[in-house]
Amino acid sequence: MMLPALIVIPLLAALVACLGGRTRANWPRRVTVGALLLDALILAELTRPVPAIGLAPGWLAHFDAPWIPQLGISLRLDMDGLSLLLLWLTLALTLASVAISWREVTAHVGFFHVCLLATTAGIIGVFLATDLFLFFFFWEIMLVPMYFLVAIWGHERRVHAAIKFFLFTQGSGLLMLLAIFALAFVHRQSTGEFTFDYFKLLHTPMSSGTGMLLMLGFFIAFAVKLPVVPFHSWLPDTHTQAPTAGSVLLAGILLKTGAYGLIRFTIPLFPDAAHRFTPIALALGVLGILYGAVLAIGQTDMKRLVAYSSVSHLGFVLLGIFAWNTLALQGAVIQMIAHGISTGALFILVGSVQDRLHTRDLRHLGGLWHGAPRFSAVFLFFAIASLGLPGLGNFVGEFLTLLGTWRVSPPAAVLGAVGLVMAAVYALLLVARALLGPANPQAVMGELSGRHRVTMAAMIVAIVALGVYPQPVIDMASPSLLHLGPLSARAAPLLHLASRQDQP
Amino acid sequence: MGAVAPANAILLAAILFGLGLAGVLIRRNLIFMLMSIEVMLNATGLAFVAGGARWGQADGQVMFLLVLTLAAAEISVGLALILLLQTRRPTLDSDVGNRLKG
Amino acid sequence: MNALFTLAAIVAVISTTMVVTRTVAVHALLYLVVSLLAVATVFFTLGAAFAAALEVIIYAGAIMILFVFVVMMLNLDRDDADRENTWLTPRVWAGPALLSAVLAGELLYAGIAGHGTIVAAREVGPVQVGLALFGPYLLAVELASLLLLAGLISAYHLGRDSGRGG
Amino acid sequence: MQQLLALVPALPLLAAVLLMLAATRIGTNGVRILGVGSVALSALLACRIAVAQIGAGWAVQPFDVTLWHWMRIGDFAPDVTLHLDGLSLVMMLVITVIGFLIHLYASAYLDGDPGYARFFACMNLFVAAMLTLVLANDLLLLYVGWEGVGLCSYLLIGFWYDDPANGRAARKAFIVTRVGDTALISGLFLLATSFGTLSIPSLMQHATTSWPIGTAMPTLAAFLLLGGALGKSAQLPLQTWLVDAMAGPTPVSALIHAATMVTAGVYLIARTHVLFALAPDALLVTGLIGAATLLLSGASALVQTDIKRVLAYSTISQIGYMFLALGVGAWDAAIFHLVTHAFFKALLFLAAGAVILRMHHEQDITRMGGLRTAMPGVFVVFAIGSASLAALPLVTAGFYSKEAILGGAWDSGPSGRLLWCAGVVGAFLTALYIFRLLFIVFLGEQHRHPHGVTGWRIGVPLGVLAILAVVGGGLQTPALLGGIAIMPGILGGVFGSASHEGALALLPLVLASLVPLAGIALAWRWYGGGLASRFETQFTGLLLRGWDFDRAYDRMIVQPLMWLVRVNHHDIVDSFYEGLGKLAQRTHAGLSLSENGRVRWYAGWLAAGSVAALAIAVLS
Repeated sequence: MMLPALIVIPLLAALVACLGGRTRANWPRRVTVGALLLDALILAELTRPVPAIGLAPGWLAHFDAPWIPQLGISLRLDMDGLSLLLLWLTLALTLASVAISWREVTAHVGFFHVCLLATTAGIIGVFLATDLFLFFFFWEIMLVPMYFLVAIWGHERRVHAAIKFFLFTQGSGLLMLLAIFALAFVHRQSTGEFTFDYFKLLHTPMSSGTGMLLMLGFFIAFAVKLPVVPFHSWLPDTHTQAPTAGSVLLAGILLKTGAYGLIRFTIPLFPDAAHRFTPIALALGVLGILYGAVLAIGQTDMKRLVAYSSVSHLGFVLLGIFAWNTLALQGAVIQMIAHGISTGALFILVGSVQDRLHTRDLRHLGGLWHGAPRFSAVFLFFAIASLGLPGLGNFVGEFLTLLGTWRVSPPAAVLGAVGLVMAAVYALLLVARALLGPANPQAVMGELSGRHRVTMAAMIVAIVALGVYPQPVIDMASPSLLHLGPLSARAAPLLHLASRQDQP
Repeated sequence: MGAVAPANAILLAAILFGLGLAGVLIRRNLIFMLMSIEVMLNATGLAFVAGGARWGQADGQVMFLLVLTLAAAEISVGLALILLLQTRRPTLDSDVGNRLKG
Repeated sequence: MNALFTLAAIVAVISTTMVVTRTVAVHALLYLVVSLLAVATVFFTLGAAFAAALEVIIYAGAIMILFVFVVMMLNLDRDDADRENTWLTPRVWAGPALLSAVLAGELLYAGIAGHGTIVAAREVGPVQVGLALFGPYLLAVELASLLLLAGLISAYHLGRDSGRGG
Repeated sequence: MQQLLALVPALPLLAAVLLMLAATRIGTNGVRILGVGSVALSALLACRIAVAQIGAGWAVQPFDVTLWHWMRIGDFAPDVTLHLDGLSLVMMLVITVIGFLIHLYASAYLDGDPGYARFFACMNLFVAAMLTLVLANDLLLLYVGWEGVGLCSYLLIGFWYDDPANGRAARKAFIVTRVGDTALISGLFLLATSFGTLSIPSLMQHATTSWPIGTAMPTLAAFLLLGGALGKSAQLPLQTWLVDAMAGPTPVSALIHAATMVTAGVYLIARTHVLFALAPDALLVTGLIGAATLLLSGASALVQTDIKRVLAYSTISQIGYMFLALGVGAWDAAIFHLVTHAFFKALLFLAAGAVILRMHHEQDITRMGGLRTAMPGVFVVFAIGSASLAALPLVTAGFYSKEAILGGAWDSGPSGRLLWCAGVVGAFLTALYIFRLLFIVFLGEQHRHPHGVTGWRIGVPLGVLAILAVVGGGLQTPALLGGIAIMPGILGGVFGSASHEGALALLPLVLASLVPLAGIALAWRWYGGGLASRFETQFTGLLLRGWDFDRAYDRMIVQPLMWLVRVNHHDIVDSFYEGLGKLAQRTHAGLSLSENGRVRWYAGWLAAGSVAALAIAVLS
């Protein structure tokens, strides 16, 4: 019963926040924090070393209830280590979003927190659902409140951005819906049972052409979310226009649902098709890394720059997922978490610049260090984390990913490493243009407020911990990734051949 | 006395219809447009009557009667509208009344 | 009979052309009455005496009277006629006229090519029409009466507004 | 005692963190004590460990300290393990001791700077990162230190952030070295994929057992590691960042050039010398690059007018010596030269800093001159440093280390003889440019009067370093001159017992010792009277700009990239999607034109539609 509670609590809290938010501005905030903490408590209870009895190895919790039995649709939720990690990330970043919006959001406070909680609930659902229909349901649920977050509390071109976001994700989601239905029908043709149950749909026999088409349906949906070049173009606009909390949620968690989907659904459901797709996926990953970096170098809008850097970083995740070995997959998972923290933090910092100086334009900024050395030091820290300095979380992710990728395709790994050089260029340019230089009378900002400071400190600790001792994360994720073990073993002979040819 | 071929009446109807349509399209004054519509309706009625005459059935004239009713109703509302428009706006130019523009 | 038909048809076409091209509303209206009377004659030659009578009474009589009233109430004068002239340049009417001509041509073509043998018209008397009206078409008649009622009410409503001057 | 090894890098790291967090609360004195004290403690600890580990015949007892398991993914299990052997011991001592002297000096040099605490935080972090680099048992941990060093150099070069030029220099340093790092990390991928581990000892063992000499794999791996080393050690073709790095405060330059950072590349190759020994091609290239760098930057140093730029080119040139030594397999000579270079280069930089400080931050040597009388102490130590750099025979440390390198080159076959020639020419250039600098700055007419006096916190490090620059040669002397073998003893455990000294022929030794004298003599002839621009040819501009590498890179790499960035500023892919949107809008606009509210048009369209429909019905 704990799994549905994780989803229901934020929704109930949203209701409460909405009802009581008219009169007292702090009421929705407190309710939101309370609900998130309650969720965290439940999650802490679920984070135990011994899995519950009666579950398949690797799975930590399970819930099942009929929904539309005639169509084989049920309310099925399952949690494994990967979901658990991402749920922790979700709760932490949502909490951070609430904390940093405490002062920044003053309009429609109640509805803001309703949207925040509803998005969170949708995301939690996405990470837990193991019925494909239910998964799609949550997948769509998280979009709508996110749309409102951008469209109501965003910046100058918020409506344009929100619509773009919605169209991209909705359009790709429909592709996935088609693929889900097609998969269910294919499954019925071969077994006679009409079901959306993830575990039953695994190992559905199908022709290679069908498999490729369905795989692409899923892949594109997740690729848009991840985002993979050339489906990335909603992201810079949306990130730039979203309010700080929205950017944090988007960058920190929403993008991860794409990666999660690839790991959880695309590859296990269509291993052969996905495997045949590997060269293209690797190329897309590398393209994303380099293209995102090139674009990030050229930006003068801080938020846009960070957004393009996300495109670059998530290219590593795609590489890791399609490298077909545990190292790279672990790297991808760590990169997901580290990126969530570091980019989330950068968005928070940029957001506070925007909030105080009312500009994100690097051409008007500079010399912030003079007025706000602590703020600048923190900014510098996360910029450096983002360029992948060893000892911090992002490096572990990138290193493992590229190491795993090297086994499949050394050129892809080398090009990915070139992306690291470009990451240095854009991160340092960001630092130089925003923080360094002579004192700028138009850009004097005070230090961070108390809530910001605590949030930042927690994020710094998290990213350092991830960098120097990632083992807990690795241990937690490894059973989920071992699910893919047999696949990579199956893939191994082929890949071995490929890598033989590739290696000099 | 040679009987008239209804086919010829149909041809006449076609010509009258065309003329009426030309009137609707060419004229900008609402009064003239209404008149042209009358011509078109009349042409339609003629076609019905000719058809009825061809088969010796009453249905053609029944239809004409209905068309007539329609024309009467339409014209009464249309003229009332014209009067209303005239008092609101001192022109009967149909091109000016394009508030419904999308 | 054929000669009468031909004559009536020619009158109808000419007067209708005049309706479309006149600049003074009353002139056009008179031509329209002529056209309607010509069509009534055509009805007669087709053996539809009842329709011919209705055409004269209701169309040429009642409806045209409505028009006359309205045109009088509109106070159209010389200026309006001049304006009509300025609106009737070849540039304006060439296109629509061509379009209408094409449509009429198509209809004519369909009318000529459509049938094989030419059959004479057969007379249909008022009795037949009356039986049909209150037999199989009873519902249609009732609907038509409702339509007229609706027209009456709306015309009254609109006219009342216009009477107050909007 | 062995467990305390972790404290050596941990102390500066801890101090750096404390300085960052509590800078405002502890005051200048607190910062000074914390910043300098941590490195001092670290140095003491390093000495204590050295004493404990060095046994008979100067042999070092190697040991490992595993702090924690970094990660375990299947077979891939890098640990955070510190490894102490002769090589890392020498490096650790150099870093901590020289580092401490530089810190002490900096505490005076930076007095009154608003970023005092930030400066010491970065300096301490720098030392900590470098210590991590040299003590790492695992290439991955080494990479942590490697990049950490790069980061600190970035922070320190751009320390005076008010001037955007400093920021540019700092960025350049970081990015250029990162280009090399890409090669290094690719090498790491290659090694880890081949052997499933990155632990250096087991890597070396695997490599010797499974890779035959001269085959593709070890060569490729060695070249990739070499790429990383070239970047960090500012060798051709990645040397351009180091000269610009002079934008940082002088103690930073001293730290980068003497104790940390640029020596990292030399250390890396020495550390993985087993792998390089398997790849003769890579070794040859290493030597050639070293020789080329040595000559090219030595020539550039001849014409520079900025005191720090002369020294910067000199560093590049001297690191070239070390690469040359590595290229001929004279590992211990390279490390020996690294040590003596650390002594005299730190001395030169700090002395130059003292001059700069007292000349109101004036760095142009054409505006100096005749400082001998005003600053006799600094003159003496500068002269000692210059002599040591120029390898004045018998009395300086530089002489012995340079002889070790040239001797090693002489002994290693025909290609070695070629490199030997380059080394001798380089020695001549070295003597010429450094004494040119000395004569111009300290002799001749006095243009400006220096102000103030040189305090003890500046004087003591200079004195200590001057002594070291003289007696440092006593660590290893040729057989002809006593055959002291402290360095070979310490390093023997790592490199095996090298025995160059017995084979060293007298002729090259004498020849090589006379060359610096010739250089000094020429410098005296040209510049003995003080400022005189004798060495002016049409090449001067080219030399001044460091052979135009910067311009070439700008044309070939930076500008194309920036062009791409500019062209693609608005994301071509996005313009496709925006184009779709525009198309929809246009279509909408077009269609709404038809919706114009004019009833005649509607009727017209209706008629047109009827015409079309009828045409289909009738004509078909």
